[in-house]
Amino acid sequence: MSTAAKTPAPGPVPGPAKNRIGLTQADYKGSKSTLCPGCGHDAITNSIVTAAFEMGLEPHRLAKLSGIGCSSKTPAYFMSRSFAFNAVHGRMPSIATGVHVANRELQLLGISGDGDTASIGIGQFIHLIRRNIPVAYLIENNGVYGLTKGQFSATADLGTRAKTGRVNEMMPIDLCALAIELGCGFVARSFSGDPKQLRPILKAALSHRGTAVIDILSPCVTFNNHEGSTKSYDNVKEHDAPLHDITFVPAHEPIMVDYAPGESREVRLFDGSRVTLKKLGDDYDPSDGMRAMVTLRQAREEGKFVTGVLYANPEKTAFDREMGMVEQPLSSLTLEQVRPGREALEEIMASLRTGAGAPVAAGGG
Amino acid sequence: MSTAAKTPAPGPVPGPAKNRIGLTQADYKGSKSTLCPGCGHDAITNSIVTAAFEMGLEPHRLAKLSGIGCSSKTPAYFMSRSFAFNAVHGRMPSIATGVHVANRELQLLGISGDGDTASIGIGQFIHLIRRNIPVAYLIENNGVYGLTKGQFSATADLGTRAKTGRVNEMMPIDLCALAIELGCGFVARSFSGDPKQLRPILKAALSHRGTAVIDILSPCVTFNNHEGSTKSYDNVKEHDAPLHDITFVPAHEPIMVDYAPGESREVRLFDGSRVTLKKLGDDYDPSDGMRAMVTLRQAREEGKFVTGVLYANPEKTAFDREMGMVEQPLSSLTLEQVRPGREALEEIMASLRTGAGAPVAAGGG
Amino acid sequence: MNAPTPIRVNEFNLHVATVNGSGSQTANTTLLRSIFQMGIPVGGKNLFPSNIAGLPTWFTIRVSEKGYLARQKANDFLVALNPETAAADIAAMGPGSVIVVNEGVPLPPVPTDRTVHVVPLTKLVEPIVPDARLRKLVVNMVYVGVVCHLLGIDPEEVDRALAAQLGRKQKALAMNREAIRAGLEFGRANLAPAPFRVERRNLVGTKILIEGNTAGALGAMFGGVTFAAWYPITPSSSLAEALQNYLDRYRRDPKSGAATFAILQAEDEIAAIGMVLGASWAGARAMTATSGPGLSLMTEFIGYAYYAEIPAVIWDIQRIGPSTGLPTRTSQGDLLSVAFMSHGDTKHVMLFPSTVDDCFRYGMTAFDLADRLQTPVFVMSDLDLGMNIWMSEPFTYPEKPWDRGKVLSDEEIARLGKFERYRDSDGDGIPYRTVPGQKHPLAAYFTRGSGHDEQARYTESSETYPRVMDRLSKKYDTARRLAPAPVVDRTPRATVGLLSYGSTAWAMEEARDLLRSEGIETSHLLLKAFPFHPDVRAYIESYERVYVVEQNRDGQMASLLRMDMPDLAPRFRSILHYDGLPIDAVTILDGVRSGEREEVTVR
Amino acid sequence: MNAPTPIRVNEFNLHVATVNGSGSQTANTTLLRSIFQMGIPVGGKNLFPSNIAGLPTWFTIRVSEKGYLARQKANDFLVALNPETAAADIAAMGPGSVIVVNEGVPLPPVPTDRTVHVVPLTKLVEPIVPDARLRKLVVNMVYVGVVCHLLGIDPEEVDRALAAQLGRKQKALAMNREAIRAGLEFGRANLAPAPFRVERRNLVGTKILIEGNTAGALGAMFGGVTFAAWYPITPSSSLAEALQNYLDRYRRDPKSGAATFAILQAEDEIAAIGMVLGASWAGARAMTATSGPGLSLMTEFIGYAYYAEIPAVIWDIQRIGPSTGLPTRTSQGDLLSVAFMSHGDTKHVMLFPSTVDDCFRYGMTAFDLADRLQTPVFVMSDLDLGMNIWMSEPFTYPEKPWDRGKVLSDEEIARLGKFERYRDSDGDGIPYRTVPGQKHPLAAYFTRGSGHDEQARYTESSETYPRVMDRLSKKYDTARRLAPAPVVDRTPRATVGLLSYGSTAWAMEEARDLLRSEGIETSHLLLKAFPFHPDVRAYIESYERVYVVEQNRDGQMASLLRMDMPDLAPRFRSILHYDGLPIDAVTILDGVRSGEREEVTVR
Ligand SMILES: Cc1ncc(C[n+]2csc(CCOP(=O)(O)OP(=O)(O)O)c2C)c(N)n1
Ligand SMILES: Cc1ncc(C[n+]2csc(CCOP(=O)(O)OP(=O)(O)O)c2C)c(N)n1
Ligand code: SF4
Ligand code: SF4
Ligand SMILES: [Mg+2]
Ligand SMILES: [Mg+2]
Repeated sequence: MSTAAKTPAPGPVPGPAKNRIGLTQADYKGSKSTLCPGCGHDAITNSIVTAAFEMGLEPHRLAKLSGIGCSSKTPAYFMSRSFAFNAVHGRMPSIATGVHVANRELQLLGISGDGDTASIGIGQFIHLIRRNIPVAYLIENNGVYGLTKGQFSATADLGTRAKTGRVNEMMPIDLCALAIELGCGFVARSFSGDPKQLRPILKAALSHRGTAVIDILSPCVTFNNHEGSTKSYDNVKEHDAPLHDITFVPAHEPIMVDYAPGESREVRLFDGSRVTLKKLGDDYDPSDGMRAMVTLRQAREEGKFVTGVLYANPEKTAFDREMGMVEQPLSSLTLEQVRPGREALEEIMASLRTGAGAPVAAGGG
Repeated sequence: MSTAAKTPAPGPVPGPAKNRIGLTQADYKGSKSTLCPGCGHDAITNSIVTAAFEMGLEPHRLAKLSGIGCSSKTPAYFMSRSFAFNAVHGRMPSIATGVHVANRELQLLGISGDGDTASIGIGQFIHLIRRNIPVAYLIENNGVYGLTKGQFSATADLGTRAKTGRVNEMMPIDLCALAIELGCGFVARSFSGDPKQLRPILKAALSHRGTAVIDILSPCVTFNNHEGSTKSYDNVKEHDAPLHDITFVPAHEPIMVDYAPGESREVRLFDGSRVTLKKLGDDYDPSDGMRAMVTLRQAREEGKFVTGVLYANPEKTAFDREMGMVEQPLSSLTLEQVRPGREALEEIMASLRTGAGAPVAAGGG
Repeated sequence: MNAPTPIRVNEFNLHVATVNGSGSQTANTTLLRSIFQMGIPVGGKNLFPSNIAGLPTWFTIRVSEKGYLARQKANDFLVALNPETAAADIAAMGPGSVIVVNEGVPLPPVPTDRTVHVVPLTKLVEPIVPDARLRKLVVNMVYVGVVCHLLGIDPEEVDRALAAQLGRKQKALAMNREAIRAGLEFGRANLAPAPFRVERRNLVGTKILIEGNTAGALGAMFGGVTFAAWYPITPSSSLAEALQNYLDRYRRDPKSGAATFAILQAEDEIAAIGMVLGASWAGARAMTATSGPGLSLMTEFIGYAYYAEIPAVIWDIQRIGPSTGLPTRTSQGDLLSVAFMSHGDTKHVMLFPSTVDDCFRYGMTAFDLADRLQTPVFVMSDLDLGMNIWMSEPFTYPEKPWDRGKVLSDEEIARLGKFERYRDSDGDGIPYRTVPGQKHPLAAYFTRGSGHDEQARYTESSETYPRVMDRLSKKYDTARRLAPAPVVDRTPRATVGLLSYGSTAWAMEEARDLLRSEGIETSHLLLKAFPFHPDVRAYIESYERVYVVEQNRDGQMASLLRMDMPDLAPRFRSILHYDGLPIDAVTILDGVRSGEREEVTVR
Repeated sequence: MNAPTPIRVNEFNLHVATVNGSGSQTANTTLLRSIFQMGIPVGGKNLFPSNIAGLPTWFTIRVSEKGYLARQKANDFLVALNPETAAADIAAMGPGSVIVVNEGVPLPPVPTDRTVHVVPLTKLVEPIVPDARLRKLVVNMVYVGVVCHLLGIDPEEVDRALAAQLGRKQKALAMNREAIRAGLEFGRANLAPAPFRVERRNLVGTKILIEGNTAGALGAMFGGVTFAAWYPITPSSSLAEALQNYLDRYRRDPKSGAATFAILQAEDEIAAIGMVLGASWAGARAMTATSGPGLSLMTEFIGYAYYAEIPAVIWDIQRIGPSTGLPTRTSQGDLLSVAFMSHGDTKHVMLFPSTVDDCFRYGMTAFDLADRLQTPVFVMSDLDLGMNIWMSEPFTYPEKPWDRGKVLSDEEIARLGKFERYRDSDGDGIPYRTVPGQKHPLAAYFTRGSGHDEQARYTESSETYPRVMDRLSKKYDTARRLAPAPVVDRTPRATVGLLSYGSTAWAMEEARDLLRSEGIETSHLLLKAFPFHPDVRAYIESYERVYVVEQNRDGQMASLLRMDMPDLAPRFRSILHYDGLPIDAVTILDGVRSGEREEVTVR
């Protein structure tokens, strides 16, 4: 697997292009998305499809994992030939841990949202990173709870206003800085509308033998776009009134950008607000964790989002090596391999008869 | 309250010394400890008693909060005149949040352990800091689950060996670095056996109007002291055998140190292992978060524990101000203050009759 | 045009099929309210998917001058705007029904005894709305006009209803008015009125239209809530959000304008209930609102609150589980898990509102009970009651002050000379508590989830532990008398007893009339609380067969009744409905019918 | 010396009162095992506090050639080492009892019909152990010597038992031997033998001594566990730790020495169960072990596993709740919360081991059932069974292979040409599953806790949802027949039926003999699983009164029985014990006696 990323995508050939394992891009698609037209999450889904196709991933060797939210629904919208586990809210990391231990040959792609990860799920997120479970962990970050209609998540920017009119009073959690502080071996940030940047990052993450975190800014069409917002979507503004119906979700084109490494680019979100993306230059050295932390803090002070691979340490020992497990997936072990023989039971019974095996101590709370 | 820290402790007077509110040190004591003789946690308890006495805290204005563990039991061993809430495992921060909002005049002292905070409780810990709830949050950090007999916690050092013989394979979580990254307004680290350093830190923390985190290295007599440990307690070593009885807990003197700012001091723990404490110098400027992060990372690389106040930002807006609550504690509001009048109900009924109050939208997951 | 059917007045269902995100709420509310304003009882049910935009959604208005507001299986009037579901939607319409379809929506073959009107809604809106994107929204107003004509709704009322909603938004008002007029005129010019219509009545008076969640929020406000912590989850979010809106407006200090409350959006439900317990322990009136998954996460803390005896109000707006289940479908499926929530011997108090008025009153009652009993009190609402629009008499202002329960002041402690947190001094199993911050040296106590004695001291004693547990049981028995009594409606000649609770009451009322018309006389007990009030037993004793009607698979209330009255256990029969849609009268009718038939054959 | 009492042989209780952390385990185990080695049935119960050192602890050895191993209220022989509890410990001793106290322990006035031996234990150990700190530990061996003399335990056996434990640790062995000898000699020189003694028998044969948790771990190992995730909590930790130790030793690949398993200490119980579900879904045999608070935290995921149909084995080593409760006391109090754990309509499978042999066998059975039924299976053990030392026949090697349940291979899918994850193809309600990693294009499916159809596709359909839920109910009925059948012991002349489960079985056996000696003949049903096997109903039908004996306050099993058999509900009577100590025979005897007396008076 870990070499897959290096295989170049095949050039155009007659008929639908096929990748190294003879599949077409269509083979990596899923069922029709039920997200709002223009949702950043759908753009990410497309990048995943392309990246997986270009890498020539074997669908049956990949498992899609997610929590709960609009973002967490997206695994249904790509790679329908792969197994998927849509868990409960915020607990996908523990599922990923179990799946990996049971079958270390499976490649894990985790999809989460900012609410799913930074609010309810921050604890499991941290322990996933600490264990360095090999999973490409995507956060489709829109700063709100989309599926429950736009409340703030723990990554909402200070001072933004929700559709309800409420203003967020708290500092956002920077999931990348957090991951780096926790020693995560691969940490990147990107933007849903920048497939050129996102695709290679996805490939690198999928090839990393440890937890790889990608925090992806992914605008929410619906809940950053409302009357009363200080900076409402202009051409809607004139007709503010009809939008009075809060159940109305106007159609939008996804926001796309295309800019070079080292450059900055201001992006206008659906509600007219602006974020400045700053792409790390080719000169940036992602092997220095301290440097990465400094870069993030500085950008934060400048009010910018740095995008790109912030930190990468491929050397980190993979979790399965730590566990000293057999090469073969535990899930495929036969009864003979896992049931000790009669002599083992006899040996144990003998020790229990004589007391040679000291009993476990009592105590605790 | 917030000026209390500045009041100097009264000099010796005839009879048991009294503090500014006329209480003796005994008035700040609790019931007899049931911890193991020599446990670091008891030393911390003593520092709390002295600090509270010297500050002249009013017992009824302070609430003791804790989770579950040997550490979390200690609120029973000091200030028995104060209310206490010994919560469930790892969830004390949410209790603290509720208590503060209900009565903003209460001073909150939270006692937790490394398992209670870094393992099961890391999520609530993070969100407590993010909300900046005013609580002096102490982690009595011994790297193990004492009460359940010595399993590793998420702050256990890489490579240490447990009484069971198992070796820890994971990086410890640095709770101070984490707190600073999350923008905590007061972050300190100390050692249970260094009351000279710990007391002033406790006073400062209790006077901080926001979340104040103190990570206190607090050795566990019992579960870092066992046969088979590579570096077992010498004068026990000769008689290793009798210690075969794993239910035996030999008595120990608590480990105490006394050294000057700027210096380093090596401390021998119960199991003979050594940690090097490095006290921040008086020249250290705790107002610079970035500097603090760098200091921690460097010390980590040198294999040292920096102690002292790592970061302090008293300017951080307190949570209750954010909430725009009345000055008076919510808990003391009268029915008249909290039940709107008849006219209010009539106004609302009218709007519901005509539909002028738009209904809430349906949707979500 | 097919053979004219007899005209039905003020008794029919109007069903609008569309997709969510298309912004039909203003349109549907306008229709609902204009009929309401004509003095005719109405109810509105929104059947929506668990996503934000683009999936099928239905809004059903029940018009009933008899005042029936439960769901019915069959609809009489359909507005089919969603091409994807049109075929099924239309196929579901019965003889004599009227169907309005948007031009372009594919039409399946329709039997001639249904009337189909194809209306060029989109064409009609084009001249009115230049912006194509907005047409998608305003087009909804065109069908309002069409329906208004077909059902004979007074255009004046439609206009009033619209104005009330759009208020000062003149631009919007104008645009929407035009759209409605366009639909109205097209109807007048081309469409024959429907065989059922609305006619002005005087049956509404000062009544209001409101969702249960809004009512619950109002109740909490007048009950003096000071703290709420919540985590968003459908269908409970709208309760917390309504609470926030009303408190922002009506709960500010007259002088400073500062808030006399705090509402916190927690990071999850474990934190939400933790905050509630902390706040309640410290003296606040604290509550949370949640649904299935959130409830499950609160399990550990609920056990703590039971044992440490901390008041808490938890609104469970039930959706259908297990697990994530169908987040936007209704159910009464959480009873058994709530009744015994958390490990060890635990028993919890549940209230069952069946009307928006109950929601309002229990919004207060729940706090009084929680404070009085010092234990968590669960208000078991559901999606149908909580998120749909119900007609109700206006709520009446509470005459009683609140009950904060047994709280000892410093003065009282001084008088008594002692304070024992967990002592049963009154023989009702309920101890006294103090509030953190009290100055008296004896007031402080240590709260814990581990073993404790009457003085709240830690103990592992095998004498003390059962003594405390037995007192908790005694307290629970006290709850039977303190909690709301059931509403019993006995019919002299009744052969069978019926029993229901919560939102099922609406279909029950209708079903009993149907049964009567078939000559089956019934009595009914409407449960309001668990543990059961003594009256419940008395009722069961007087009927050989008691049909327990509920909206879950496992007959959860029937199980609770059997556990509580083993000697009467054989009498209970279950009538169950659990497809996620609100229960209807016919389901109950059929259940009782077949049940009684069996009885006959058995004998 | 007081009047000689008749000598009792091999039927008495030896009670050692000390403080924890003093290291008396080796001493007590030595005593227990030396008697065991003399061919006499023994059991050892450790009553310890919820802290690490310095609080009162008791170890009780029951010596019973009749083979009774349940707890008894009264003790015959006391070793009082703890000054703090000495007064109470001694006061609890009855006439004819023998009491050994360490010199210096304050002596209350003791009636003359108790024999008190004051022994200078500490003095005796001084010459043997120079290091003062270590004396505290070795002193325990002195009372071993004293007791050995008073009860007539064969010193050879004492030495063997000690050697077995200390193994190669020569220094230790020597020191401890000396200490024992010192005690023995002091006894011989100064103390008259006790009126009850041990005499060699041949009743032990190849039997073993083991804790239930160790037995459960062994069962899991031979059942082929491949993954376990856990979070430390008393009294379940020792199961996970024993599992780790045995797997480390016996589950390594012969060639590479690599582990054929993985055990993870999770960050909490939510993560532990999540890991178990992930691993199980991916094809591992996955389990966890926990107790009350941890169980409550697993609630949300358990509902998911029920609805998404994922196998999982959860050992609940019950301690007494609610909440933190008494972490080191036993209970059977989690039944109701487990049976309906998590919101919505859920029903779970529980197994009730009552012996260490059950623990061993259910360690395997639970996996087979979970895989077969594709649902969580709870093994409801408790602290008494799990952490105390029980005598048992050696465990027998499993003759049957494991049952991984309905898993479709790629070949089978190819043959069938289709795969539907949630289709009931066999009529037993159990669908087929595939395992992630399978290559066949049709093998993959989407697992979710939200509404799904037979093909595992998302749906909110009101037809599909109840269909899937009904299948789950059918599957649950299948479980009745697959789960272990109860053990029924019918007595021809029995007038009353008894029913128990779990560790209560031991006191029950003894109680039935007592009842018989009083002329009350009883039958007994030992429950092994929930949902109830058809045999249970048959048994209840044959007795007018069935006493359900359990260790909780609320009669939780009785409630489950009443819910399951409404028509028989009136027959159940509860006998309850819930003080945190293991139930004893007399409690049952009294319960039945008074129950039967009532019956008579009623008639
Ligand atoms: C335990 C639990 N609590 C609450 C919910 C309701 N809920 C569904 S999605 C969601 C938030 C999703 O936010 P995010 O992860 O940011 O995803 P997004 O929709 O923004 O992509 C919540 C709170 C739930 N499903 N489960
Ligand atoms: C939900 C839950 N899981 C597990 C436990 C068991 N438990 C009690 S204390 C403890 C760990 C305490 O470790 P720490 O916080 O470091 O405190 P220490 O004893 O080391 O001071 C655990 C796991 C519990 N009480 N509740
Ligand atoms: S609500 Fe926001 S996040 Fe959810 S689908 Fe719509 S645009 Fe995307
Ligand atoms: S076990 Fe360790 S942490 Fe617990 S009381 Fe003993 S020394 Fe302290
Ligand atoms: Mg989001
Ligand atoms: Mg610890």
